[in-house]
Amino acid sequence: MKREIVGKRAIRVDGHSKVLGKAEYPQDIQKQSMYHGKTLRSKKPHAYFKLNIDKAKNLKGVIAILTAKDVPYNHHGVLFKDHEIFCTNKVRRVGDPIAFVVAENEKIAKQAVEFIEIEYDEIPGVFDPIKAMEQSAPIVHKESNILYHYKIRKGNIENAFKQCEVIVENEYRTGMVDHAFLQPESGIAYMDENTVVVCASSQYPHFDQIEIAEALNIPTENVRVINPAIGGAFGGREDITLQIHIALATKLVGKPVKTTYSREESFLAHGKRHSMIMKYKTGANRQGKLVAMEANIIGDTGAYASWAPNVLRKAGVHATGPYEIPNVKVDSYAVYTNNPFAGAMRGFGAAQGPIAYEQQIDEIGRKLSIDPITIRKINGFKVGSETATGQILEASVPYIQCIESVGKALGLEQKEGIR
Amino acid sequence: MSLKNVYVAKTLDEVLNLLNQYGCESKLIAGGTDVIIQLREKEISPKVLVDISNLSEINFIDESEDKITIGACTTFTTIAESSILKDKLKGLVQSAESVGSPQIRNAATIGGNICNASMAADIVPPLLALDAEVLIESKAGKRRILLDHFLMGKGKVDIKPEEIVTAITFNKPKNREALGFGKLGLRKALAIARISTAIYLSLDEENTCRKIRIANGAVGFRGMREKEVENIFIGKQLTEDVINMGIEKLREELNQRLAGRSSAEFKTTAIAGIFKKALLETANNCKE
Amino acid sequence: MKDINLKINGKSYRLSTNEDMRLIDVLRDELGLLGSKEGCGEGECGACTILMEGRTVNACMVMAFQTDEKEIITIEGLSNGEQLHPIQQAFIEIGAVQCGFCTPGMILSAKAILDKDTNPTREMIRQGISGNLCRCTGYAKIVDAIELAGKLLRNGGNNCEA
Amino acid sequence: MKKKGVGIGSTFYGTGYGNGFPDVSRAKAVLKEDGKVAVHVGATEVGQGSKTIMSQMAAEVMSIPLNDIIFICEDTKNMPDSGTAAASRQTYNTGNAIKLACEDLRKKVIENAFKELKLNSSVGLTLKNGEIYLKTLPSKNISLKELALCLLKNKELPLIGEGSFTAQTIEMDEETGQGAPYWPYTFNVYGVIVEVDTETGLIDIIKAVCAQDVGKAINPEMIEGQMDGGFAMGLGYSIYEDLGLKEGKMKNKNFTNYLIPTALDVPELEKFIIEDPESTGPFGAKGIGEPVMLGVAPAVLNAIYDAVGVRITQVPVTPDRLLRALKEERRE
Repeated sequence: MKREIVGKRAIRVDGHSKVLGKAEYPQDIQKQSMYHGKTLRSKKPHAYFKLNIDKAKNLKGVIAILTAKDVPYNHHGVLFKDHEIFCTNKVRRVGDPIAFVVAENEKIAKQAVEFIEIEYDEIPGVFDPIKAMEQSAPIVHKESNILYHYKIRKGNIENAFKQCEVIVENEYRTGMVDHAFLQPESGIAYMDENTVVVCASSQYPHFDQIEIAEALNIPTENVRVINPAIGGAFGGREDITLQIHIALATKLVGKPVKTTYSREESFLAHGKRHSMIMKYKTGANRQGKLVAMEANIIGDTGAYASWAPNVLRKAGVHATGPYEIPNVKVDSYAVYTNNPFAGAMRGFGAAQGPIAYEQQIDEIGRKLSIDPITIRKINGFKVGSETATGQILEASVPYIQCIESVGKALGLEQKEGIR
Repeated sequence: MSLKNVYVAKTLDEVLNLLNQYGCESKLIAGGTDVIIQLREKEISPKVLVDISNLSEINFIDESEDKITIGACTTFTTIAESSILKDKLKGLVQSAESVGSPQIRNAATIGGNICNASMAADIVPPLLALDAEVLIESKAGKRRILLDHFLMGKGKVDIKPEEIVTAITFNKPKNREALGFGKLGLRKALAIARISTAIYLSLDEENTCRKIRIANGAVGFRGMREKEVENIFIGKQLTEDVINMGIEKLREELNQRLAGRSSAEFKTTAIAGIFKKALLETANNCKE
Repeated sequence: MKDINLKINGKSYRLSTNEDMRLIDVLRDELGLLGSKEGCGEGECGACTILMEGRTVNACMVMAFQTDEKEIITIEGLSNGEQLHPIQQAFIEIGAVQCGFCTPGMILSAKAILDKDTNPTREMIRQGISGNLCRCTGYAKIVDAIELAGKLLRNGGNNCEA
Repeated sequence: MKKKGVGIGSTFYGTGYGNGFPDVSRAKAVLKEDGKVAVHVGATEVGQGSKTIMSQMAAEVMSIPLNDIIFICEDTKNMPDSGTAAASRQTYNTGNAIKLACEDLRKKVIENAFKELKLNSSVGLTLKNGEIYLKTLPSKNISLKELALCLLKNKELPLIGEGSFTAQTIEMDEETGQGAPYWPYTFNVYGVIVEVDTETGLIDIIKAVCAQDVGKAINPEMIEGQMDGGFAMGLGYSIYEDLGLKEGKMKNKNFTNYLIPTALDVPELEKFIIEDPESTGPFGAKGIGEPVMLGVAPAVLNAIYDAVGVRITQVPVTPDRLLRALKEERRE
């Protein structure tokens, strides 16, 4: 069927306001007689603490200081409610929110945060996910630090490796990284009769609505979330950051409350891409056909679960790369540590694996004197291929076409072997 | 906030009077690219800020028969675009071009870069290699001091609260003399120097090194002359062997200086490529 | 308080400012010129780029009192009502906008490039916007847009088909 | 010494929440009194362009100009839940929901038109270019605008089309991991040529190519924009970005030292949009928001190996990490 609009270029519908500088991001929203909020965050990765807010409260211009006891339901999280909105007596990472100052202006709010006295009683932390998996490791939450374990068992991996002409083994590591979207978190909340209205950048306003309502212990329909223009997200606006803080504050003080993070606070507030340690063993026959693959993947989710089970599941499902491999064994783990928490970020568990599986296949090719394009064409998914989870790719599988386009553009088509 | 008063100075006299009056309670601000961050991080908390960015008296590049003098309030953009500084002083232009970004170069000044005394200050190694002098004024009078003596340590310079740096001056390169520069940053713009190097070289017709001054940045607590390395080159032809000997000496120096730092291994390795490239470019420029 | 006179987008202002205010604070909080964005507060991201005396600076790296007697152009000063400046037009035409947070600063850096030379090389354009971080576009379409804007300006018109 | 090398990074990516979790998108299309169509959908525009491409889909189904689509996606008060703007799922999932909602509205429009046109039935009626007409006798027609006015008069507005789409995924077996966890899968391949300075450890990308499977491109220009952006982010992941994490503390938590690529660091990217329509996708489309960055890092790492013969097993490949690896290789 001939299409009129789909498939054609079209002027971006939000382009006009953006080039004029008129697109309204949360930091651009001003309300009459609004207050400003500022968060006190943990400076220690693992510690019990005691708080004294008296001095800060008496500072002129301070309206309120919210702490754990001001939150009707002090838990949130996308999968498990393992975040406290304000930590009660223990922090699990640097950057954990502890209190939220509401003041007449930003300057006073900042000063009041500095006036809050906090006494830390540090306890041993764990920062290496492999150590965190050991019995003796400091426990970040309750029971084990191992939050999730995903398995693939397909074919017979022991037998298959015996039949391989070449086997490549290596360990790969990726670090945590930040989304670094250009617009730091900002939000403003106000009351509209009985409804708490929260304007903040979010990837999923309906979920924020539920989490805000739960924390405030009010009906969902009494929370309204407005998404103004959003300055990039890349997964970093999946987990809630300031939305509950400003909602609680406006409900308490009755006036609009706004907060805007500095770049540094933005780094402290939102999740990161999981760092992963990936042990791979890959085997192929003489013709370069992949026969067996074993992968052990450990993902560091830091102090909170966020999306970790889903991320490590995605890492496990995608561990083979876009290749048909009949015998596969995968174990992927999500592990708590006292590092910054990791959550959703572009790739969602499928961004780390390629660093391993794509070097593995090159290495296999090199040992067999098969060039990188050919080795991928031999093994790559085609229509009808079966994935490591037994799923049939029944249509729209242009992997080979993608490889050929790139190979041709780089002049690699005829290249015989790599060094 | 302790900031009580701010002044936009229009003349140098005005600045000298204000400095005399407020002394250590005052802070000069020109391009602001360091001062504003320090203010916001509460690293400094002056009562008085004096803006000197409008002082045309100290915003100039002046060429006399044997000297070049650059006013302290000259921006990096002006230095990068200067017709006086190109060719033989290309190293100075390159170091100015390597500062931050267009926005930062449009604001930040040579005087500010020197007085901020960061170990990685981009303009410092070339000026050290030029054996530049710093001109300083106060109500009490003027003085000059070698930049090498002016820089005391990380963030520390030899200046009194009532003084202002007004200019930097150095000798013009003569025939078969030139200044070169090299920098290793982790990206191609907005990059803080991980290593920077500057070389002032004088070659005779036989390619023999008559004079050489080498200065590095980001490999010590301040920009530093490398006199031990210079001694390797003086009086010798710039052969592959001599260059390699120089590099070995340079590595020894860095190894000692950076001992115990996590960056030591990297910097002592990577300096070789940066230094060699800058040296060869400078040598070529001498001959042109 | 410190009184300052300045000209923004052709309009003269007399303002009473706090000593510790930056230009970005004056633009956004005092004058409601919200097109200039603050992305880092330390001169690294360029989202607050404005033109001061014809040159780009980061509005977070200028104290308000330093702008006394200065002429400033912000994103709000580029268009003529709803009539877009050729650079703005080119950004839309090429698809150089994604989240849009870097866009105002980017457009002002583009203006500084094209004010100097309406036919810059791609390398000159990349140099000219090297102080403006963008996390969405990978810069390619921004470079394309600035090239197109140069062409529009050379042709003296606003017609994108030109 | 500078050494060149070429490398490939090829990946696949399964869309959506996955693993049998109900991945539902809802949409509502409403005929307004001026003949325009409002699309209400809880799909967030984060910069990726969802507002534009989804408006295109709606305009296509309704056969009206893009400007006649009013896209509403900002307020929980007036939009249905369409799931998160993540997992590269909006184009596929919410795109499908919008298509269904608009098809529903289109059907309702035609049903109402036959009454207004006083025909026997809606058979043979079509909607094109904002007009409903009888294919066999085009003079029997009514514009969407006129129809809307009639309906307004008869108090039959608003006319609402609704759509809901749930992706098909199957939960995996806990012991064997067997199942159909995601759909659809999207493919991405990068190729780069790097130049490695073995003295400084700096890496320069001198050529970069990307082929992106898209199913069917809804807006090719915006796909290119995503590819360019994914490439830049992948490049940052490969060689620049490092939080400097030590004992749980980030050393690099501002833009001075958390280095993302500048305009001078990102080379031009040669882009191939590969179309192979996905039968369950809206107009054949698949999501590409995440896939576009996945192949960059492995391509760079493989190219480094090709250039210097050393496997770097850790990202980012900073100059000091690369020099250390070269040194170790020489020792061995």
